[in-house]
Amino acid sequence: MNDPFVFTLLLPLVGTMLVAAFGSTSHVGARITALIVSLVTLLFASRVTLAWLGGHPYEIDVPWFSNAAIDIRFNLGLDGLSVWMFALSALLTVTAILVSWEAIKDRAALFYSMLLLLETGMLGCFAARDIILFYVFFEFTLIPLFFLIGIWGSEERRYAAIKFFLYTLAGSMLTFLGLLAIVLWVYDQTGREQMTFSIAKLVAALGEHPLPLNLQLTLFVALFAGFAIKVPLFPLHTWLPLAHVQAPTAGSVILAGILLKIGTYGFLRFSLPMLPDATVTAMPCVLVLSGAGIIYGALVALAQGDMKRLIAYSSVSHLGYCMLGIFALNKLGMQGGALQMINHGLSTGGLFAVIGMVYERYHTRQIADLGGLARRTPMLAVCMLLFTFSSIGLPGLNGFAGEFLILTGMFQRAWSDAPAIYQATWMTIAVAGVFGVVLGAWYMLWLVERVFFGPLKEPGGHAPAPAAHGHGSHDHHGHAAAAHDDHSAIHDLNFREAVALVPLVVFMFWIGLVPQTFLAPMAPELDKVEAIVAKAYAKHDWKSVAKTEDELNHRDAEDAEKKTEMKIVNVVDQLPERGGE
Amino acid sequence: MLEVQLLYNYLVIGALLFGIGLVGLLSRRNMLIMFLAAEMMLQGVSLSLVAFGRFHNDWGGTTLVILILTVAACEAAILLALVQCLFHRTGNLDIAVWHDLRDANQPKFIDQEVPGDDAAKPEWPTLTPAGIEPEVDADEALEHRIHV
Amino acid sequence: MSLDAIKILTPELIVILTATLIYVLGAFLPGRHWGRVAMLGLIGAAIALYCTYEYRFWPEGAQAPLASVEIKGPIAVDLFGQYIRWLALLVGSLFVLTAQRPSSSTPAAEMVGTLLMSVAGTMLVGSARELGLLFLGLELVSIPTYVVLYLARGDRASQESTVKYFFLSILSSGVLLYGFTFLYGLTGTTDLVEIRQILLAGDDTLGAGRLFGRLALVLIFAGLGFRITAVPFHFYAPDVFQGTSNLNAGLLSVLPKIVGFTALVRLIAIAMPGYEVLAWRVAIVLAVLTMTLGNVLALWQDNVRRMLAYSSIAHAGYMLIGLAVGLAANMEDVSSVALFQGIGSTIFYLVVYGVSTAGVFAALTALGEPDKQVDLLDDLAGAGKTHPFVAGCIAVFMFSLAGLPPLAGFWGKLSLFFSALGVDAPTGGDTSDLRKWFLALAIVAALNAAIAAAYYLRIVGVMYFRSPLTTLAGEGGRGARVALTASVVLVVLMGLAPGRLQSGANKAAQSLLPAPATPQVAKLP
Amino acid sequence: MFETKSLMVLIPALPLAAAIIVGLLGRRWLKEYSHVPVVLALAGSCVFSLLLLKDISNREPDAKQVGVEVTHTLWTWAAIPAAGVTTPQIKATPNFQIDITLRADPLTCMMLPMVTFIATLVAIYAMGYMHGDPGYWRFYAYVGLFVFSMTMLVSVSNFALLYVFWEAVGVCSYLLIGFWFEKPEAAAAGKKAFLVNRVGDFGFAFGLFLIWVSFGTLNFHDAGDVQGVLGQTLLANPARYAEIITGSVALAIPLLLMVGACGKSAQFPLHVWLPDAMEGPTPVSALIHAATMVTAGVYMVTRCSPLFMLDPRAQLVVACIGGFTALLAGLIALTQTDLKRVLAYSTVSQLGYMFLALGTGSLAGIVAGMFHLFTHAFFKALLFLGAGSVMHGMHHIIDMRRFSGLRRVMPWTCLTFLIGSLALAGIVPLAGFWSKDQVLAAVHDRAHDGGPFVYLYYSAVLTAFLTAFYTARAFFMTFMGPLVVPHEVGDHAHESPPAMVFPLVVLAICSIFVGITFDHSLGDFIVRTPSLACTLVAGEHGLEHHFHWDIAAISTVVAVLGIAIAAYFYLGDRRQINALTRIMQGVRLYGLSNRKFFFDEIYHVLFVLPLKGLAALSYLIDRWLVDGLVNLCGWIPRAVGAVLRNIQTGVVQFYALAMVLGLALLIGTLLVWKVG
Repeated sequence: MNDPFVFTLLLPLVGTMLVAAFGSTSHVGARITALIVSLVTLLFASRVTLAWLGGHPYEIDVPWFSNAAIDIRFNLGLDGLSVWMFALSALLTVTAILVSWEAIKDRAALFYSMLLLLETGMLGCFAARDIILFYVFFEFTLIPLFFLIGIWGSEERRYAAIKFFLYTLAGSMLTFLGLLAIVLWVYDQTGREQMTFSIAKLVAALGEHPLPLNLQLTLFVALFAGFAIKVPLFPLHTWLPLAHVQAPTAGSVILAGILLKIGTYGFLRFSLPMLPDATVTAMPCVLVLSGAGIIYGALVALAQGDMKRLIAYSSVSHLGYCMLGIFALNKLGMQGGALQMINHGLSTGGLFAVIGMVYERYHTRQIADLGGLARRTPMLAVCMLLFTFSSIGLPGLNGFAGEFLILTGMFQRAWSDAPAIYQATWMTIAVAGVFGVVLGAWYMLWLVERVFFGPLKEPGGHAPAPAAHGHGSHDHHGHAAAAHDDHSAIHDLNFREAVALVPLVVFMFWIGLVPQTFLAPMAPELDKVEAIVAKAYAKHDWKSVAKTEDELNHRDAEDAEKKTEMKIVNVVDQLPERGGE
Repeated sequence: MLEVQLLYNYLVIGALLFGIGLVGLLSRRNMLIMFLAAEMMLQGVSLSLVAFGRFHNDWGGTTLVILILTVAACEAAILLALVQCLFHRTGNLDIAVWHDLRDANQPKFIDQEVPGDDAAKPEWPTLTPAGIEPEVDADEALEHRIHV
Repeated sequence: MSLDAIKILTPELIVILTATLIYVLGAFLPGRHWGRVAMLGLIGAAIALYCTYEYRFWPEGAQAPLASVEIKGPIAVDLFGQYIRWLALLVGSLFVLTAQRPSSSTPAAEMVGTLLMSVAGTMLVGSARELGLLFLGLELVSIPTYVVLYLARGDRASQESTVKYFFLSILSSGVLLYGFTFLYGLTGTTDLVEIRQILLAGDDTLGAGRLFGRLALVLIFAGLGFRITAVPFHFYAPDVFQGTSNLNAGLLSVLPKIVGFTALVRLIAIAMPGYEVLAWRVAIVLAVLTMTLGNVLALWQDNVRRMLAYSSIAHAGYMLIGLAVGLAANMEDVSSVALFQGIGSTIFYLVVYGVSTAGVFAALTALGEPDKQVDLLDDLAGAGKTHPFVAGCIAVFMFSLAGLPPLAGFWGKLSLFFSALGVDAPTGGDTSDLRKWFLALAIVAALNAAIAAAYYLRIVGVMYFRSPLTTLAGEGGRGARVALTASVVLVVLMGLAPGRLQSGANKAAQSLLPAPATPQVAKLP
Repeated sequence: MFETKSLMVLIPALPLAAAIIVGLLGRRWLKEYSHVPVVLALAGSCVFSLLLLKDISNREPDAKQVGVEVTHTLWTWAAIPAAGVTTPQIKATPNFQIDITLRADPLTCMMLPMVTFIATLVAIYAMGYMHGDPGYWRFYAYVGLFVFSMTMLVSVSNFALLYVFWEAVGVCSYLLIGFWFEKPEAAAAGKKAFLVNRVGDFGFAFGLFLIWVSFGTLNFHDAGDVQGVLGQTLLANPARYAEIITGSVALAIPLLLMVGACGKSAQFPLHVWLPDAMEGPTPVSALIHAATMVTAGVYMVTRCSPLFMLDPRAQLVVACIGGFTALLAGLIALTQTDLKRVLAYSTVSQLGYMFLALGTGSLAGIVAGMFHLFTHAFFKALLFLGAGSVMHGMHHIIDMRRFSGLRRVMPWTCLTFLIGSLALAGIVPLAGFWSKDQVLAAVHDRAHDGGPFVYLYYSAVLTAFLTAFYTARAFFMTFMGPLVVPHEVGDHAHESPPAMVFPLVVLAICSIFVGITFDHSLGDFIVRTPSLACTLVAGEHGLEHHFHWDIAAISTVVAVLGIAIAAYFYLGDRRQINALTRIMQGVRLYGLSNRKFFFDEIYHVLFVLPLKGLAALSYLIDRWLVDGLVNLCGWIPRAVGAVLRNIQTGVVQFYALAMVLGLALLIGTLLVWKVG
């Protein structure tokens, strides 16, 4: 089985052992092994991605837990939705390792092995074509991140790690039930031979025998619980800022870069194709939530004093855009949403890396303590500016491509083909989306201005004598003698840090200038999902279903005992065993 | 029809025995007495078993009874060894003494003094002649009831 | 019992003989290596079990598949019995390994001997097909436990735990026996298979109608409820676990559960066909109460063993789900196949739970030292740094017990949720209310799993995130480390390749009932 | 010698290449020579623009084509087939196709040479002005980037890409305004400029979406069977416009585009950022905030004139905004003491003029607007560069009260500044006169049929007077009167080096001759742009020129009057002006004008503070309400546990009792339940 897929997934696992072996003595050994392993995994991942793009995809389909009744297969394969996220996961792991080169000193072996375990989880999650395999990797990513945040985080790391773990686990338990119910329903409808778990077969089967609406709604709420927490959608986002602020830089880069996208990926992979009618019924509600998320995330980001918390809330706002795009349920919106998933990974991953580098130098994340760093570290300021422009959606960079498609899609949905009763609300959501862009520019540029521009102010060392400030006249020739004692050692971007950031910048420009190269591979898969949903949207009559917002709210699903009628068949286990196991 | 009626009589008695044993186990605090009560429950069971055996004209019931007796004997042996060690540690046979293992926030079990017969004659406060050391009643020291 | 019945019982006999040998020799020869002798005994028993399983000693006529009907006598050598006996041997050997270095005050020989006795008891219950032998097996597990509890540490706490367990145990066995009486009274025979046929035949000789049967059912549920720490009968567990040593706590959390669930399956699911409607309702109520109470109270505990006691109560609740599904699906006019999925998942969960718990307590023993064992959660603080391997194993066990995917616990929960969601009442009958009950059960189980993760994470958090307060000696003995490694390897293996074990459990469940070709007879009036 | 399509690509490519070269190599290698690649690139693209102008001007439009245009597609930016807009007008479900396509038509060919010519001069000027600044290479990289974005903005043929370079130009102005980032005011001004532009783009984006939803495409030109918004097919029969966008949409699209234009060209509601943008280096102000970027709004409105023609109310709104801004800026400029702020407000005022001209809705008006844009670029750049050389000499002090009588010290700057001021005031031979005359003529023609245009005409004339007054005031206060030099300068106030004076002279010459030479020829050339050539805009008889003697007379009288009054006040001993100022301060008018009608404070109170308050409030909500709810869910199990803990009392008999009660309960249910 020289299938590169197996190598891509097995390598990080083998890497964990290697790191534990080499790294036990000093953190130098650990980080070098980890870097080598992640680079080789990146090589294999790109080989698999290019092979898929080249038209002859690799895939593995091995029975894992299958007997006469159940057929859970170790089924890996890429497709439109997951190809870019697969490659991005491998890339961001390399960045994460490079960024935590000096930062992590104690128990480095454990740190790097946890990082590599996390990479396996992510790669597996996007490549899984089997429901149970997806769920196994979906939950598997929790454990390494729990340790990453818990051991190497900052002050409140323990509370953050446990809250993050429990919050996501509670949601995903309900998603687990939902997925099982779907499998059982398909099993019942297709004549009870063997229970299939492969996503493609399930979608096809659900195409022929769709679930009844009220059952679909229950399952949608169950899936919504797990994925909406992961995204995080507006009311369920409170774990994110806590986890981000307390996580080490590498943890934040990967958490923001990849793990949040598993939520939106889940929606695109499971909720939309398998439960189309429920998606359409829940659409107004989710749109309101994501619209509110955009504005709310931006506003709260405005009021932050801690850099990481500000970026965390900005991700709440940006992922609000992704959800807006996906739940606009038209081609434009969905392609924009899918593209925005990648863009957000690059820009926010980069932002967290830069903030990590600032933290490495000044050991503070408070905006008030810093000022005018552009003079001390110009290259770092240039990178920060680049990532900021990408995240506020400056044209020419990747942020704009995604956001423009999403907002056009949403406007088109709200203006031309929205049902009468919802036209007003969807228009306000479209306006909120565009206004979110303005707010985004405000708090990001305000952050850059306070930290990187203005007179040089460093924590500890006294601020240098400010340059003479007459109105209109300024001294731009020589600089006031800056007597900062202990900060002379602060160095600008060194080679390692540059190598960590350069690939992100290259991809940002590439997506910004020619997004078509990234949209084209995603198109076929997204169009299939869009076709299913469009059919459901067409035959949906809007007036009858007045969906109350709280009924759909995830928290009820979590607490209330759900008493909805569900016709699910039992598991028939063939009596006499045909042939040996 | 006699058979069934006879059976019911036995069953009733068996049930009564079982009930009394159960109540005994719950109410009494002396470990030996509790064990005896438990044995009484088993006797009730045995009686019912024999009655059913007689009714069904099958020896299954009686074999089970013999098994029960043997097991009861083993338990008796173990109990006696156990009680001997416990008595060695606390000096009395009271089961209520053993309540140290409990949930963290539970208060200590205080043995409320049941107002005994001496409540009838109230002790009026008497002036003790100056200089004489009041003699301390031995029973007061023990915080537990003597006759258990 | 004919000669071949004795042949079938050779494994149990070997274990008991080893135990007696150890008792006798222990009295004369000082020295503390009785653990190794015990292991020899268990290995011998395993070989014997393998032989009997391979029918080499079988009377020629009995080449037919393990249909237990032909063999008269109390032994039911069906696949289910074999499954339980193998599990007993596996868990038994883990505990015997952990018991290699008992504390200085405990007499080594007696400790190991009694341990072997309870393992033999479990094996007996596994293969019992008759009320008498079943009761004997149950007592053969309880009585050695009194002795083991007392021998643990000789201080006031262990004595208190012994006396508490003693009295509550004799109360529950009394209740259980009273249940047996009514079962015997109803049918006139003590053989379970014959009881099933008589009840299926449904001629009510006693004229007492359903009363005796339902009384027997409830009393048996109560009696065995004590063994598996179902809620109203769970009170002893936290106190007894706190009082005794880590080894005994492990013993108490695994063996009684195996015995309890085997007896429940044999008695209620198989031997009392007419009473399912009441049975599954009782099972569901017990399951919900047990899960919730177990998880909710575990959040507050600071003592490691008390927390693990409540965790074992919670897991009893999860296993009751499988039983409830087995009972609900076993109604006459439904294809009795569903029964196996329910009970199959319980048995599978039993294995996963047994191995994980044995592993955790082996690890706790390994961390402590013979005379000063790990008690409070704070003792474990910083174990991640000081004892990385053992702490890593405890973390794996905690994640497995919490039901996180890559490990065995996840597949246990998967099969339980599957059977709960997939329950299908009689095609004719009204499926709606049954469905609703089991959907609610599944959701409560899912929420409980989330709550459970809270205290499992707390243990992992204490080990990895805090700096060590007290120095953990870590001389629990090489045996404990071997047991620990064995169970962690088993848990990970079962996690990665659960296929064979799950289908094994299902087939074991199927073998409980003779081929479903038995005539479907009308229900009792 | 170059083929048209390669010209179109070369013009933006050169500055981009230069910007990249200086950006990468400037810091270590080029250092003080980093101006060389940029100046050469700008000069090169200026020559190519002229070649393109010649090439396009001698192309004759054939019969059926409306106007002259050449389009050249580079690559597909994004293509989503059948993205689906289901409106009755659009038959097939259009696919969302955005290609990077450049276009060359008379309008672009007019803008390109202007932008590149002025950029080259400013680059040369900056060699002297920015000499010795540590960020020298960074300045030229940004200038190169800016010219690339501006040239692309003008020559791109798709609304989406127009939006792209609309924001790219905004970013370059952000970078250049905040060039000296150590100065907190500069950083804040940069951020303010970008945010106000973003607010403008907010409206512009909605205009875009409306166009996409109504037309099914964002292209100007026709691509394959897809009819471009300003494509030949639609322009050929403009009646279909009324069919495609009707009623409120016809009003909404132009107004939303106008909001974008206001943001970019600093018109009334969004004008606050331009005066603060003076924090940047003066060459930046000259290039970006006088000549090129601010004119992008005017260019866009001209480009989309067919859309504006649909609804007369839209034209009126544009005109009113233009007129009002002109008047407002004029009043503010009266009392400004900072020379650059005066020029900034005069730019806002002149832009108001251009929008007023565009708002008249006649072809003559549009052409007048563009012509005024063309001339204004030259003399306003001249004035800014003059102010720059004054600052260069006065050790970066630009407060007019600190110095006077500089004519002796800087003769060349004084002369060129005089020519610029006269041109701005609109004195006869100079450029300003001709373009302002055409604007006033257009407004006058429209004012014939009464209505609001009459008042707009009067306000335009008043603004002309104010312009003359404050320009003259600035000139007299700076260059006339006794020689006073701020103490920081000491004795070495000097004339600027030749590198700075040469552009001044060139621009002065242009300010003189540009007006006369291009009075009619520019109009005839622009009219051949497709959007202007269509009958909807041009009407039946196209453009005819006739010189309005009466308006010329009025404007000249008004200009001379303005200069005379300024001379009366500011020459000599200024007693009268001080008295007048005191009166004005008494009646609070002076403060009103000097403090820029308090717009900054109003916006701060109306928008900034409420949003910050809301932000703090929502953070509070997030911490307490939303997080509280989540913690509540987390707390419920613990609460239940706290209650249930009490049953574990530790007493054996209690346990036994509980067990028996449980059993009793079970037996009770089976007796009662009678089920099964």
